[in-house]
Amino acid sequence: MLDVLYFAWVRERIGLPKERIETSATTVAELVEELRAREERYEVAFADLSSLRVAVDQELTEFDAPLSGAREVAFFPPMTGG
Amino acid sequence: MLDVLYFAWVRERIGLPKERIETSATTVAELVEELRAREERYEVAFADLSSLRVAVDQELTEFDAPLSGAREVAFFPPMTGG
Amino acid sequence: MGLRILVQQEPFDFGAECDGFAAGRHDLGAVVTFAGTVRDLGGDLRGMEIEHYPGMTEKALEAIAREAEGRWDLGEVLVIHRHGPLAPGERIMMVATASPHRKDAFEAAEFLMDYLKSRAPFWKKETAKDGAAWVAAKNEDEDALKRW
Amino acid sequence: MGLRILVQQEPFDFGAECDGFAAGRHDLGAVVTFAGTVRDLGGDLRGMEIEHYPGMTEKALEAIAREAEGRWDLGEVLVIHRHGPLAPGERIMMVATASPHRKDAFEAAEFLMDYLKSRAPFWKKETAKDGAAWVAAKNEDEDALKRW
Repeated sequence: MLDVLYFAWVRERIGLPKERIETSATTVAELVEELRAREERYEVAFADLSSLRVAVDQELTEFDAPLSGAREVAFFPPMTGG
Repeated sequence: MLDVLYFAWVRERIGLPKERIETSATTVAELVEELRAREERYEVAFADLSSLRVAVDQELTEFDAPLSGAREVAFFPPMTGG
Repeated sequence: MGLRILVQQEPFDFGAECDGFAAGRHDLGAVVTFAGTVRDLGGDLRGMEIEHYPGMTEKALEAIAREAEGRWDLGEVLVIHRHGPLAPGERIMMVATASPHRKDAFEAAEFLMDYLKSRAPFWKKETAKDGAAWVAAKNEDEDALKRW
Repeated sequence: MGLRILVQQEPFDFGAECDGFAAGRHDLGAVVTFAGTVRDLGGDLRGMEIEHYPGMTEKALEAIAREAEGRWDLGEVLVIHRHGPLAPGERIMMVATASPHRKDAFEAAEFLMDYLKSRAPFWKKETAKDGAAWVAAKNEDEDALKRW
């Protein structure tokens, strides 16, 4: 089981901040493919990966990162703090 | 008549902060030569011009600057504010 | 190095933080602070909402501060960043650095800001007269990281 | 550009100055401040005396600030510099810059400090246990000007 979190407009497009997912994906990219295949709102949210960032277990990483042992994956747009 | 001002260790070596001088010097360098010829304390203060700075009428300048029309010349070490 | 990181919804007192920062540290001659406020250029901004990623935010800020500590001679570092709703002109965040050397204090503060902008999980949404929109990241903010 | 320059013997309230600086200017999102304090590395400093050149000091500081105004997008600039006797840990001076852009605020503040160090007529004399001595200018301070 994996906690998947969404922030900012990714959260708004998907319509929820967090969900628990049963997955056999071994990389972030595989997880994204699974989510996109689910429903149109995921398809819309993940349409352009270059406009998204991903963190695995609260560390920024790349879409080809492995998911082995991961407990939490978060998707969000580029940060705009400061 | 020219007001000549001294600051920091230049002031201490010469022993006064300010004096009025009657001079026919046409450049700062000529004024320095006149002062050095006066007394040993001036000779000591002006021994190494590379360790001194000069301002004419409250603007930093060089030792070859002209004195025509100047009312105030100041000699001091490199600044150390901040 | 003394490190204090605050991620909070409440306002903070910029003046009091500046005043108290590195107080009593007579070995640190240089203090640099940066404060960011909710900017309203056109005069039609109603407010801003800042979302963040609780848990990751503090870790990311600490990692950025530790990186700065490794690069510059720093005695104290402070980072405060708010989330939630903010009004135009309100202070969003601040960083402060204290060092024996002014160059270190300046560079570390600018480094902290550049990394915080693009690597700490905060997102701004502005509400104006004609609706709300997420602030887009700027290419220049990503480019700013290349300097370091 | 709003410009405020104070050359004074009295202490100033760093926190209050930070707090009030560019207050109410909703167009300026970025504020950078620098404060310099009397540093006491070894613990045997008794105090410092700062001499300056009344008349020239204010002109030199204004010229430096006007130069910064021409180079960066600045909405407000503040420079405060004390003279006379100061104790270890006391604040000697501060600068503050406010801009719509953080890079402008940072660069202008660092520029002001670099020029103030070597071009504004202040001289520091330190008194320690074993006597008093004028602080020597550092080559690195003169070199810092080459960046601009």
